[in-house]
Amino acid sequence: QDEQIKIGVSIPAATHGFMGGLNWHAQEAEKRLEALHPNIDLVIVTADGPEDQASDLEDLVSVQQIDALVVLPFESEPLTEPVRAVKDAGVFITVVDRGLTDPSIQDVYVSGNNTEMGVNSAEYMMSRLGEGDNIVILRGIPTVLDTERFDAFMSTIEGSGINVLDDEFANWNRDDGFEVMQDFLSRFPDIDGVWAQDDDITLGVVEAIRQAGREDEMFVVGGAGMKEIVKGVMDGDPLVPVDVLYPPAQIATAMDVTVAHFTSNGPVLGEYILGSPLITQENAEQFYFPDSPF
Amino acid sequence: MVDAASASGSPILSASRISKSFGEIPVLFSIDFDVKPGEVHAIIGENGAGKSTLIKILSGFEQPTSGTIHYDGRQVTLPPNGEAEAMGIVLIHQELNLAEHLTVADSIFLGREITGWGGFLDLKQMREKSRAILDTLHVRIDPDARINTLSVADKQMVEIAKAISRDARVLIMDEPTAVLSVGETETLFEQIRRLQARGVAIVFISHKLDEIMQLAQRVTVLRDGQLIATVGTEALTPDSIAQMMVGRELSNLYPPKHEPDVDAPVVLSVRGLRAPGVKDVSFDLRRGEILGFAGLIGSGRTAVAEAIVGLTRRTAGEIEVHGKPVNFTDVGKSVAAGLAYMTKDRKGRGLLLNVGLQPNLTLLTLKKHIKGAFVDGRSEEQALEKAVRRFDIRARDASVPAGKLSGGNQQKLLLGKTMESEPDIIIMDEPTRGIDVGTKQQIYHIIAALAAEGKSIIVISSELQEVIGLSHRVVVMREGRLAGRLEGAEITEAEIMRYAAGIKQDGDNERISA
Amino acid sequence: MSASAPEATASPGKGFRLDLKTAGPLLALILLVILGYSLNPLFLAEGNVSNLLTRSAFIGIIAVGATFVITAGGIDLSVGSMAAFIAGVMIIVMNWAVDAMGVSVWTVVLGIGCSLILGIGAGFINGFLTTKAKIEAFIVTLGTMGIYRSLVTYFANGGTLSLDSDARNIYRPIYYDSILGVPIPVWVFILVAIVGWVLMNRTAFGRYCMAIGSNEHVAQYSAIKVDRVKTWTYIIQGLCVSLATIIYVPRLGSASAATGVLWELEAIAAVIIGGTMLKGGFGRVGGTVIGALILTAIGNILNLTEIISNYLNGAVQGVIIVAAVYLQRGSLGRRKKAAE
Amino acid sequence: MSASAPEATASPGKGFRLDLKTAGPLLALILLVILGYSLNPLFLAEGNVSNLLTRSAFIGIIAVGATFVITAGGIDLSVGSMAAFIAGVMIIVMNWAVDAMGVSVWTVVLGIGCSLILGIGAGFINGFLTTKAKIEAFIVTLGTMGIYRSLVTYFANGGTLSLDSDARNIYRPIYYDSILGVPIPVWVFILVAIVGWVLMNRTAFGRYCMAIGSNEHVAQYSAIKVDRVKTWTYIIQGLCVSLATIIYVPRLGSASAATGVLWELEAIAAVIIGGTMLKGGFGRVGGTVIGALILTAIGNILNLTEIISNYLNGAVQGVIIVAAVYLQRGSLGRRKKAAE
Ligand SMILES: Nc1ncnc2c1ncn2[C@@H]1O[C@H](COP(=O)(O)OP(=O)(O)OP(=O)(O)O)[C@@H](O)[C@H]1O
Ligand SMILES: Nc1ncnc2c1ncn2[C@@H]1O[C@H](COP(=O)(O)OP(=O)(O)OP(=O)(O)O)[C@@H](O)[C@H]1O
Ligand SMILES: [Mg+2]
Ligand SMILES: [Mg+2]
Repeated sequence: QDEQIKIGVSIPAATHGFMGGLNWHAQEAEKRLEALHPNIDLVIVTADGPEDQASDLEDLVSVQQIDALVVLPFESEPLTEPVRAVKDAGVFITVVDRGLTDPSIQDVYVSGNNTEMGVNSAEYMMSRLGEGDNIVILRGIPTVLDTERFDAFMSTIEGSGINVLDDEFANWNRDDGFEVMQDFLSRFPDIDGVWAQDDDITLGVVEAIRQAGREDEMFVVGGAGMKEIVKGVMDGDPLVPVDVLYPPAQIATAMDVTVAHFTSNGPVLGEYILGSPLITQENAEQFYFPDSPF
Repeated sequence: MVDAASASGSPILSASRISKSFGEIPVLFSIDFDVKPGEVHAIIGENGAGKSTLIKILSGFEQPTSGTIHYDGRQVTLPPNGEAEAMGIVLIHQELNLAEHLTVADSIFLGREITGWGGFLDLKQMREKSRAILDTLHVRIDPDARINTLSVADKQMVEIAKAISRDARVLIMDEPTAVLSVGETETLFEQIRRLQARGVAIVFISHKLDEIMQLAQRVTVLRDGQLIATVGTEALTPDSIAQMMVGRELSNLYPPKHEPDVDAPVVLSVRGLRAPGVKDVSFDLRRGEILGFAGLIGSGRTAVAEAIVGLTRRTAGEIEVHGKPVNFTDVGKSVAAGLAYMTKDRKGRGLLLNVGLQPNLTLLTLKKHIKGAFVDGRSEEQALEKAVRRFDIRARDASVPAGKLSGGNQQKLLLGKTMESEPDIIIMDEPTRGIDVGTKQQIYHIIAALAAEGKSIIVISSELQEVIGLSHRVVVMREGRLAGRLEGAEITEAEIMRYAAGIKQDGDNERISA
Repeated sequence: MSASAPEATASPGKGFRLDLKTAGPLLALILLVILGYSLNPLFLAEGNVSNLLTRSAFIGIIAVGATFVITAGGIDLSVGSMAAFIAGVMIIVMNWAVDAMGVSVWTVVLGIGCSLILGIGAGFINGFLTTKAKIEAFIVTLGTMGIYRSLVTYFANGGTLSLDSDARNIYRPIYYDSILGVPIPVWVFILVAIVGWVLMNRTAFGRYCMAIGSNEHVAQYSAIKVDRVKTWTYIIQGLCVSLATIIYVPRLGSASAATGVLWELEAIAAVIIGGTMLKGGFGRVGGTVIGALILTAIGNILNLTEIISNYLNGAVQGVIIVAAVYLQRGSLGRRKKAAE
Repeated sequence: MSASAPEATASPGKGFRLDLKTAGPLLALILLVILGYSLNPLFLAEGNVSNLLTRSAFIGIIAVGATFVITAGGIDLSVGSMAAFIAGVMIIVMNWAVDAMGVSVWTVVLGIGCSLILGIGAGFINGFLTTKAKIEAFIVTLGTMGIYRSLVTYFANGGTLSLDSDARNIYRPIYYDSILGVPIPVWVFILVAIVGWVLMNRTAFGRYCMAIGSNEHVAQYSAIKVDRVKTWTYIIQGLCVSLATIIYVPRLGSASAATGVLWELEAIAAVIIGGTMLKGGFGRVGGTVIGALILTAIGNILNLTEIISNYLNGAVQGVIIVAAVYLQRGSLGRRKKAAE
């Protein structure tokens, strides 16, 4: 057990809130795990895009000569082959969040659940709204996981009689969230609910609603579990009554599991799907990490 | 002439034992020079002799490698970048030195804007003052016009306006008349005499020896960076100056005119040409003929040439080359048809200032130097060698950027570039702009030889002597039209001026020929 | 030959030329407004117009600064990151002040002061590196762009820096309040535009910028302190970024790695749509303001309509930008161009 | 003083200058290699060097094209989006071909042909709009940048376009195989660099590009078909993007809205680090190649070490880029600059 183990962690760079949280959790986990296991060395690399990440993977193998890889692919399809190449070099593979197109590559899979996130958000909407009520949707960046959330949401509310007035991309960015919501507000005199899908967007949306003075007319459902939003839920903010978890801490879980593969007695394999529970005032406390940047 | 007394005081600006090297290359050797208040002191010398370098040192734009400068009796180190203007030393650069996007008024006051209340620009006053200065120069330039819409000559007038608007105690002018025609030159001289009478010291560079005889009290001659002599003008004749300059006798500036063949075929025929700046121009050019184009600034001579070679769109009229109607849409087509145009704007239109001699020389005719698919460096080098010999281009080495050549050598390079295309018909716009007399003579002989060979040449020139000395026939332009056509003995300065100024018109002349 | 003509024609001539120049972008804006209104009449509703103007203030203010940099022949790619960085530091400083001294108006004043110093400093650094170290502006500002973006990510630990909510309540009005019915950010924008216009067109400094952008040698030979003027353009740019940030922070009360991404492209686009040339020599602050309005209006219009797929927003934006510029250069500007 | 000198000095003089000019970026690259090696000796391991070279091929090939555009005084911001768009269409066409005719080598040939046509076409459009419609290159390519990026998002329905796996197996070797121990992308890069160098330095076309970038008027007066040459530079750029895409697609087998983001900035940075001037008139293909290697090496080195926080990667990158350029301009180039 005294041989040195090097584990590479390849994740997207912290370009927006969720990824920022993910980066933070990864670094926290690195500190924690390295302190705990002197023979484990974790190397975190961040990428600005799929091709950048493919390059990172090559470097982790050829230069860092890793024994295991924890990877959150920027996008599933483009990274399937590069991860396979890592696997072919004899490296233990843990895939996080976005599955590869060929699941046989991975040894461990840890993930949030985009579909469940869409479904839970839709179900909450349906619990508060009914026939003839209007909602608007602010989406992220056109990517597979955005599409998964959106499709799941749409198929769930189908037949409920809730009108989706329009959806626009807000790029998981609070400035865009603010501006798109401003425009929705000037366009639609009657909005009952907003699905913002992401807490960065939610923050912008909330400000736009406040500015328009229409807080009492609608509520917002965000997603991910940003600490400010969770705090608001905890305090009973009527405008953002709930949040749907999509935990950035899943990267830490994945790192834990991967380290366990080398430190525990038996091999660690399989899938670890983290749920996307609804965060409500009752359970908010357990999802609140005041030290996290996210 | 201004009385000698005013020029007999002690010098206001003097340089002693000035030497200058650019890197390893020495260009000035221990020059002594001074200028007194109320005096016009001319500097002459061949192209590349170091005139511009000397006066840049006298105005702070270059620092001498050794030697001292005295101003007002005190030894000084002149501040760089035109800051010496504040001390009263003003320089008109040889190369136009205006920012193309600014307006005329902005340019005239650049660096010493008039500000009014609160430090804001007093645009009205700047405009009015600009107009007043331009008025004294008798030029019709709108102070609000942008520099890039002006002709080269107008730009030069703006430069002059800019310089005389400053309160100069020493005014240094580097070939201010190179692009000016007789009229403009005369107004410039009036202004110079006026300033002189006010006690301004003037340093004047020109290759036009008669101008120097007219204006200067003393002349300093430079050759290859050496001071040859400083002498009073009264002791000189143009011939003796020329001899000091070139170091040899300069008889026959103009080659003898061979008898034009009246039956020679017309190689270029222009009928009813209309284009930007051109209103209804018709003329013929015969084989072996030298046709002079005279006229005042902005009379449209350049505009005619540019319309013919396809640089501007013509709106009406026919052009025939060798009897075949042509419509050149770009310069390439006209060059291919054997018709080349040499621009007068060597800096803005003629040469790439940041590259060496070779690429400049062959830019117009690069196709000739293609072997297979590639540019044949050898063949380019040979072309350069030939051009250097033929036009006496003097440069430190072939890699010197064209912008660093002396003004005259730039002009020779441009001439070489145009002649590279071996045209049958050549339109030369101010071909000897800034060229020293020695080389001028060579160029005139080249032009005459070309004509004798059967080439046809249009010479656009503001130097009347040149037009008269070279041309078989002369046309005079005025406000975009042909005002007159002169032949043989009619070709005199007075006659040309009468047409150019509009005192006489084409119709007044009984012998209207095509 | 005499100069009698100019007096008669100069003044109207100038007026006319000025009109024509501003007419290009203005025409494009008017067509865009007509388009917006015909797609959705709400486009001209008071609320939307006010939103639109307020929104355009950020890019507009930054673009006014960029007009100076570009006119003097430079370029600044760092503005977006600089805004994020300044916003981040402002928030950190204000939060620290709240901890140390409690909340008061002075907290906000401190933040604003801090922002101004940073903006001027960052501008100075860009200017210094381009003029004194003689490194191309493109490279310098590409470098500082990366540096500021990294620093704000680092300060925020990859997440978001959020302003203390009490401080925010004091600060909020600067974005959300109106004076005489006009939102404060719009006032700031108007002010910056006027000052910028005056500086560009009515002071020697503006002339120097144009001269330098047009021909640096000429400027230098006219005893203009080229390096100093160029450095000042970057400082003005920094100051504008700082002002934009001061009204940006109260809007959402936060800064993160995502703040100000691509603002540099938008700002440069606004400048060029407005008729300033990328190569320098020719600056139009008025045009820049219109350019910023055009860019903001395009985004707004796209949000107000459902005709086209969301995926194609970027394409529509691209087509409109090109068309807007074509409109002014292609038709009206053709002759002017040819003459140049 | 006379011109007898040229014959004697021209050739060596020219050779020497060339050395000095390439020396700047080369020196920066060498220092970077030393830095990389000292941080981790594996930096120079065969596998890493081969990875690094292969990776630099994309940006390198695109940057060679950009060298022509920039030399002729233009700019192309659309290259990254264009790459994504071409990759997307290639994948769609190849997938369709697989459905229609089954998998064979011809599938890939079809895809490649399609890519070449698109690249040339896209380049032509950029060139046409800048030269004939007289719209600034910055605006044209900003517009097409948005358009291509949107189109690929639209084609992919917001997701990813993936190449059929059988087709991919046939195509794969183009990225992953080696010839004589050198990866195929590196061969392509070498080839493009050589052709580019010859085109720039040994043909009339290259000379024309420099002339146009240096002074468009002089070029026009020298019988150069300015519009045509400029359009060709954009076509060459499009062709280079197409070639880069042809070796990119087999690497990841997919295209999405995220493909090629910011490649334009990297390509322009490589060109400028290599010593070409953003204002045009002066092109150095050799320098561009070194510039691309420098940029790739920086990213690689950052992956080799854990000394600094990941959040600060961008800052380190920025500092190194500025320092690399300073190294060549600041010290070696100072005298040249000052003299100009
Ligand atoms: N900045 C410079 N760097 C290198 N050499 C230079 C520079 N300026 C001038 N020279 C050289 O110095 C010499 C003298 O040039 P100068 O311009 O003084 O000549 P000139 O007498 O004014 O000639 P012209 O009549 O042609 O204008 C020339 O050989 C020229 O190439
Ligand atoms: N492309 C153009 N469009 C509009 N006007 C033009 C154009 N070219 C020339 N002009 C105008 O035509 C007139 C003739 O100018 P041109 O330069 O041909 O005169 P020139 O006789 O060659 O005089 P100079 O001695 O100044 O060169 C000028 O008033 C000029 O402004
Ligand atoms: Mg001279
Ligand atoms: Mg929509």
